[in-house]
Amino acid sequence: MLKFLFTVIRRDVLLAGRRRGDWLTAQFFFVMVVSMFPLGIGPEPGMLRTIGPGVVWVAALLASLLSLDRLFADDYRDGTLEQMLLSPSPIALLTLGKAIAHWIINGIPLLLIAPLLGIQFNLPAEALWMLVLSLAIGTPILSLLGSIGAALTLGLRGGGALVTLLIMPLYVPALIFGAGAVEGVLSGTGSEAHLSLLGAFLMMSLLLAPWVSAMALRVSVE
Amino acid sequence: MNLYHYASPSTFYPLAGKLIPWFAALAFLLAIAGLYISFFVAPTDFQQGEGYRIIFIHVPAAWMSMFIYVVMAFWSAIGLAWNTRLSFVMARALAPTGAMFTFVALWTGAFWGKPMWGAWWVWDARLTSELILLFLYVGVMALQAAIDDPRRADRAGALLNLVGVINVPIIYFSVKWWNTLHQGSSVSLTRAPSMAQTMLWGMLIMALAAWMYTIAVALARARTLVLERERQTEWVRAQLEGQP
Amino acid sequence: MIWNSWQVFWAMGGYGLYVWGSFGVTLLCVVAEVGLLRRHRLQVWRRLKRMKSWDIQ
Amino acid sequence: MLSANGLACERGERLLFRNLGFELGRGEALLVVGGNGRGKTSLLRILCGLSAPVAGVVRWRGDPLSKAHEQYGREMAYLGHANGIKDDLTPMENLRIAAALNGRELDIGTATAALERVGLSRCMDFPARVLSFGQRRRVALAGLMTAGALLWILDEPLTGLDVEGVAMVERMIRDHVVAGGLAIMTTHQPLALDGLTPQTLSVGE
Repeated sequence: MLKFLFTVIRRDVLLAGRRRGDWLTAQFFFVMVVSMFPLGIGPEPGMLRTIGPGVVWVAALLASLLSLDRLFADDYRDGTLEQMLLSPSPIALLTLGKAIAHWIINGIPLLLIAPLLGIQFNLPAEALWMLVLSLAIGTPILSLLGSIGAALTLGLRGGGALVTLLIMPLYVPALIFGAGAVEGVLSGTGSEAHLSLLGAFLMMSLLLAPWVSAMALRVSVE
Repeated sequence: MNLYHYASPSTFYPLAGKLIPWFAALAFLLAIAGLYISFFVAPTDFQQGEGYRIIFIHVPAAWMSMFIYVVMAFWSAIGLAWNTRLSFVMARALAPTGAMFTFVALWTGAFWGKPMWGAWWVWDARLTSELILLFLYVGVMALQAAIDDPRRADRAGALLNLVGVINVPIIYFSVKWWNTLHQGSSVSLTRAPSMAQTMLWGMLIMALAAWMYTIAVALARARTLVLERERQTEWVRAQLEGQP
Repeated sequence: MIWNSWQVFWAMGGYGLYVWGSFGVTLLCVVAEVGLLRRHRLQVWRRLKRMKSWDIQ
Repeated sequence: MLSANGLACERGERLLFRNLGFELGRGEALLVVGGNGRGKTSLLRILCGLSAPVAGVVRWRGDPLSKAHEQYGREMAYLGHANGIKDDLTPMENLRIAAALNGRELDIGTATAALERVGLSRCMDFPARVLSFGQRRRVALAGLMTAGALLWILDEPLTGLDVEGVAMVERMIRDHVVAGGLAIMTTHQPLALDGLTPQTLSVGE
């Protein structure tokens, strides 16, 4: 059981390592989107500090969506997805492994880049820590919920845009609690409540999303 | 198996055809009664003047937008559990009407907000949730439109619908939470200062009219869908002899 | 009767634009939905009839 | 061992076939025949459990496929139109990862032997991207051999192979069936199984 899960994760990480170009695209997308905001809004430090957490979080949503539509699509095209579906292990384990791998490949780099971007927005040190912490709890949610969208739109024309349309509304709670936690630090109102709600949402996604996306995969591959 | 009898498309089609005029008539009569109450019975509000009469459509539309999403999820769950095609058809037939009511709720919310808050749009918890609900409707319809195979479209839409319905309360809660932190508006659209008995009645009757309308329209849409999907069967070919 | 004349009724105590804007658009939506539904049904009906006359399943 | 009963399949409102059934035991092969678009591939996908039939049931060792996912996954190997080969991995990595996903350890020696048997001893360490279509098909066939499955379901196993490759596949299938395995396949090319006559199943009218 666990062995299968680890094999799926190792395989996807290995494949991402072989295709570093695709991987870098998503990371630079994140950096660039965030850097566009000061250019559009103006360099006033107080204003930047207010919008900073929200901007970084929204950019994280977009960056994870950018790489999501290929979560199953590549394996679907070359037939390896079929082979994995036919393996003796439960399909929910496959989708869970895929989502975890997506988080390792695309989520963890975001955590490392985010503080640098936070500095651009004049965030104080405690807020930077909170930003990383909230992203650490929040980005797995993005990968998990996103796997549902990726499975539903498998093999469809315009899959990428469609995934965004389907999944973005579901990201709303993660965005509110995640960006809210950082803002709680900035305004001094505390952020424990935000973090625990974000954690609860993560637990729920972890329990439900792999099952749903397994069902979605079955429907799409049929 | 009585239930399965009604779940068969060839039984459903003529039955729905007979029911639609009745529901449409009921919707019409109830709407007339509701409009009469909203304009001629309900008194002028001492705080908001005549502008508050918008709530006679705004509130029923907002109710409907949420109810319809839940009803869609109900049909989706039944379809996935028992593999009944008609349930998927019903879920699909409800979606555009639900989106329409969501749009109406947003539009009337804006038209109510302008004179009351001085802005067409405020990020009030209810309006924001309603907006996200509209996104959810659009998502389901876009997904179903993008898939050519009806079997896959039905199932994929149903799954998304169920995920959405689990998420709606969480989204609503999170938006409300966000709203209270950011000092939302003090006036709420649905908690009018004096919820008089007549106003409640007016809204209930309008909501009932909207229900009847929804049933009539959804049945009509489902009929067309059934016709398209069952086009190779004998009974559809026999139907085509008559008038549309 | 709370309205003295039609004029007063349409004015809605200064909120005419908002009240009628809301009710009008709602009516428009309902009419549009019913209209589109009917048109779609007729289109499907004609297409199926044509297909049947060609005897294509 | 494998039995199908009253299978029906629909593609986009069109009925492809219905009331299809057969019974396959150890040491037997089944050749599915029928023209283009008659649902051969759809039938094979139903048989391996990728898609559900509109009606009917497929049983493996007496259990419906929906209940036998785990066991069936271990004992059945499927080769579809797509090879199931990752272009960014070498043939060796492909074989070993595929085995690991199936819950088996595949040591380098066995994998090398299999790749040598399909004639790929010289390109074991190149990424599959640089291989030709036929060579990639051979990698998939090596995977089939190392899967140790009892039932083979092969969709057009001969496409893209040269004369020598075709002979190799024919030998593989024959050996597998003679050794007590089961095989179900479709093909547009004549298939000479050397003394073994498969049952045939015709799909579509």
